[in-house]
Amino acid sequence: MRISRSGLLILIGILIPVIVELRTLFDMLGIEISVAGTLLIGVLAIGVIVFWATLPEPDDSDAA
Amino acid sequence: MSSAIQEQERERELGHDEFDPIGTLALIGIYFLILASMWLFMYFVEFLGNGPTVVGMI
Amino acid sequence: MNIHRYEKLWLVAALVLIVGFIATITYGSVGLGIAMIDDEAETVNPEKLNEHEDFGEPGVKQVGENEYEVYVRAWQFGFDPGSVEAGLDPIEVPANSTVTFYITSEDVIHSFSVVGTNINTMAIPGEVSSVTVEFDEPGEYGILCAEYCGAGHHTMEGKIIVHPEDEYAINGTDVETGNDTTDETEA
Amino acid sequence: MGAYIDHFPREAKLIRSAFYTSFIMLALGGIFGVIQTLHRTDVVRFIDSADYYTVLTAHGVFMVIAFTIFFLVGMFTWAVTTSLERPLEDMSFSWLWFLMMTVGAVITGVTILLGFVESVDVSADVLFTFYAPLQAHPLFYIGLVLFVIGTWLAGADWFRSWWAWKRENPDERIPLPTFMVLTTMIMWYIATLAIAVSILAFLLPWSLGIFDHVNPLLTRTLFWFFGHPIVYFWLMPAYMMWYLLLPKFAGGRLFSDPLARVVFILFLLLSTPVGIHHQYMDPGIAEGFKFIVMTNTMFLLLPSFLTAFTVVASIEHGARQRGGDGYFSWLKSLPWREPAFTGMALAGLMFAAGGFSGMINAGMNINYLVHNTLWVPGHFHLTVGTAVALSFMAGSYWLIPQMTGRRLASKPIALLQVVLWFVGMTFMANSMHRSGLIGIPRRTAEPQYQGFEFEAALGSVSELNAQLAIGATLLFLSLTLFLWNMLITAFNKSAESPGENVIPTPLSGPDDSPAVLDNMKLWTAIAVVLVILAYTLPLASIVSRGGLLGRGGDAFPVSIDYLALFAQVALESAAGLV
Repeated sequence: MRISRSGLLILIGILIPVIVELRTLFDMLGIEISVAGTLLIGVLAIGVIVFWATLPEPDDSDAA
Repeated sequence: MSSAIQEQERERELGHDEFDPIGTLALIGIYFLILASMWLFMYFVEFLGNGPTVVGMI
Repeated sequence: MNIHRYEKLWLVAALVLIVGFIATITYGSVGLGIAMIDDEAETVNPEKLNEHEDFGEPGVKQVGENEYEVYVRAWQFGFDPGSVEAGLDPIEVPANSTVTFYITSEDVIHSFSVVGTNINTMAIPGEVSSVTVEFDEPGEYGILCAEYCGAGHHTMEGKIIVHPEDEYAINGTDVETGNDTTDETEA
Repeated sequence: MGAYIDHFPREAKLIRSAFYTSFIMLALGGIFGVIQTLHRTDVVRFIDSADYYTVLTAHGVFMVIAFTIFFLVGMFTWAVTTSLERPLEDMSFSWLWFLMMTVGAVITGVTILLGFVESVDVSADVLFTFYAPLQAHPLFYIGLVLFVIGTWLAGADWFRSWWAWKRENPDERIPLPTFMVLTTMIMWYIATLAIAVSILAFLLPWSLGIFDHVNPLLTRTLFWFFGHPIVYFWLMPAYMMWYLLLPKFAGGRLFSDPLARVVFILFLLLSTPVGIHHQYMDPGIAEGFKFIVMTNTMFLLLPSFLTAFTVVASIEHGARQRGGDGYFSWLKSLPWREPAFTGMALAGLMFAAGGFSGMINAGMNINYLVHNTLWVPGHFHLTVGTAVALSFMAGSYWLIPQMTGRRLASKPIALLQVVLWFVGMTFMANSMHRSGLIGIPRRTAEPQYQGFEFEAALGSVSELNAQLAIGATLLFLSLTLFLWNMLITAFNKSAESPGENVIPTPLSGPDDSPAVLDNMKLWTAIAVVLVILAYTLPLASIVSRGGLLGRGGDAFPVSIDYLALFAQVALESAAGLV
C-alpha cells in the first residue's frame, strides 16, 4: 500500500465532489458530459487511484 | 486520540516566529480566485442572463 | 497585537472581495437600473380587497402607449388573474411593453415568482408589491408561489402570456381586455 | 489531568444528557428529512402531499432548533467549566434550565407531530419560520417560549461561573473558550428579544383568540431579527470546535488567540443588524434599508474569512510539527485516520463552498435569482447541515468518550460515517443549487406544475431529483452509522482513558491583544446601538404603514380539514369571477 486505507477512503471521498462539480463546471463552459460519461470518468479515476495505492512501496516501509 | 499519540507523532516543536503559514496562504489564495471568478460568473452570466428583471419606474 | 504578515495580506484581500461584491451590486442598481421591491405602493386592507379601486377588479390595464398595469391578487391557492387551472384568465401582455405588476395577498403570505426570470416578490397581506418589468420577446412564463402558504401550496401556479405586439393589438385589446371588463362587471 | 468526567463528574452527566437529547432530535429530524426528500423528488411517496408540510416543519424544528441548541448547551458547558477550571455554581439550577428546554422542545415537537393525527385538532404546520397569518396551535408557541427561556437561564449559568471566577482572578484575561461562550450568549440575548416580543406580544395572544389579527410584515421582520443571528448561534459551537479542538487534533496550536477574540466580537456586533437581508423581496421595506443591511451582511463575511485563515494556519502548524512540508504536501501529514479531525476538516471544506452561495444570497439584487428557490436550502445544508452538523458529529467522537469515560465503539465506522456525510452532501447540495438556478422552489411537496415545466440547464430535472435522492439516502445512512456508533459507545463496557481534556495554548496568546477586547459591557453597548440603528426606522415604517396589529385579515390555522374548506371557497370565488 502506498497510502493508508483511511487515506484512500478520504481521497476517494474528496474525488467524488470534484467529479460531480467538474461536470457542472464543464457545462458552464459549454461542454456537456452525460451521466454515463461522468460515471465512467469517476470509475476510471477511482480505479487509477486504487491501482496506484495498492502498488508496492518503492522504497522503505511506511505501511499503515 | 490521546495526546500521548500526538507526542509520538510530533517531529518538531514550532513556535510562533518560526512558523510561516505559507501553505495556508496558498490554499486561501486559490479560494480567493474561485470566489472572485464564481461571483463574476453568477452575477453577469447567471443573474443578468436570466431574462426579464425588475427595473425602476423610468 | 501580533498579526502575521500573511494574515494581514489575507485581511486586505478579504476586504477587497467584500468591497467588490458591494460595488457589483451597486453597479446593478445604479448602472443597470435594477430596482428592489420597496415601500412605494400604498397599503390595503386584505379583508376589503373587493371594495378596492384596483384590486376589486384585478387584471391588465393599459396606461400608456406601451405601458400596462397588472393588478394581481394571490390567494390560497392561486393567482387572480393568472391561475388558468382554477378557471381564471392568464395574465396577457404584449411584447415590447413595460408592465408594472401590483401584487397583494388576500389571506396569507405568498410569493409571485415567474419561473426562469428574475421576477420574484413576496405577496404579503396588507402590503402591495410593485414590480416593473420590460417584456421584450413574446413567450409564455409559469408563475409559482415559492412561499409555503398552506396544505395546497404545491398546486399554486399561474401563467403569463406575452403576445407578439401586432397580435395583441388586435386580439389583446379587443378580445382579451374586453373579456376582462365584462367578466369583472358580471362578478 | 485526565478526561473531563474525572474532573467534573456532575457536569459530565448534564452535558451527556444534553448531547443524547440532541442526538434523539437529530434522529427524528433525519427521518423526516429523508421522507421529505424522497417525497418531493417523487422517488417514494407514502404520505399525502398535504402532510409533507408537517414533515417539513418537523425536519426544520427538530434539526435547527432542538438538535443544534441542545448540542450547543452541552458544548458551552464543557467550554466554560474546562477553561475556568471550576464546576458549575449550582447543579440544581443547571438541571432546571435543561429541564425547561426539554419540556419546551417536547411540547413544540408533539404539537407539530399531532399534525399527522387527523382526529386531534392540534397542528403546527407553520414551518420553522411560522409566518403569520398562518397560525399554529398555541402550544407550539408556548413550547418555543419555554425552550428559549431555558437557553436564557443556561446563559445566566455560564455568566455566573464567569463572575465567580473573575472575583477570584480579577487581573486575568478571560480564557478564550469562556470568551466565546459569553460573546455568543450576548448575541443570543439581543436576538431572542425580538422573537420573545413577536410571540408574547403578538402571536401567542392572537392564537389564543385575544387579538383578531396581527401585522404579518411586522411579525415576519421580528422573526428575521432573530432568524439571522440564530444561524450564528448554530455556527458558533462549530467555530469553537474549529478554534479549540481542531488544532489539537491536528497536533498543533491555535495560530492566534487575539484574532479569535476579534472574530467573536465581530459576530456579536454584526449578526443581528442584518436580518432584513432575508426580506430583500418584501414589499413595505424601503430599498435604502435593504442596501444598508446588505453592506452590514457583506462585512459579516469578514469574521468568517479571518476564521478560515486562522483555522487553516493552526492545522498547518500541526502538520508541520508532524513533519509536513511544501506548499500543499503538508496536507498529507495530517491525521486523516482520526474521524474527529477528518470530519471537522471536511465540514470546514464544505463551509467554504457554502460561504460562496451565502455571498450570492447576501447580494441585494442578485437575490431575485435565488430567493426561495432550492438554492437556499442548498446553501444552508452546506452551512448548518454540514459545517455545523458534521462538526458536531465529528466532535462527538472525542467529546462523548470524554463525558462517559468509555471508548469510542468503532473508529473505522466513524471515519466512514464522516466521509459518507461529505459525499452525500455533495450530491444533495450540488443538485439543490442547480435546481434553484432554474427556479425550482423550496418548501414545496411536489414541484411539478400543470402549466409549465422547469428547464434544466444541464441534464434534466429528473436527473437533478435523482441526485438529490441519492444524496439524502447517503446522508441518512451516514446518520444511522453515527447514531449506532454513539449508542454502542454509550453502553460500551470497555472503559479506556479517552485522553486528556486539555486545550493547547495558542501560538499567539491573549497577552498580545489589547485588554479592551475583554470589555463585555462595551461590546454589548455597541451591538445594541447597531441594532437600534438598523431596525428603528424599518420597524417604525412597518408599524406606521400596517398598524401594530395589522389592518385586518383573518388568521389561518393550519390543519388538513381546512384544506377542503379553502379549496371549496377558492373554487366558488373562482366560479363567481368567471
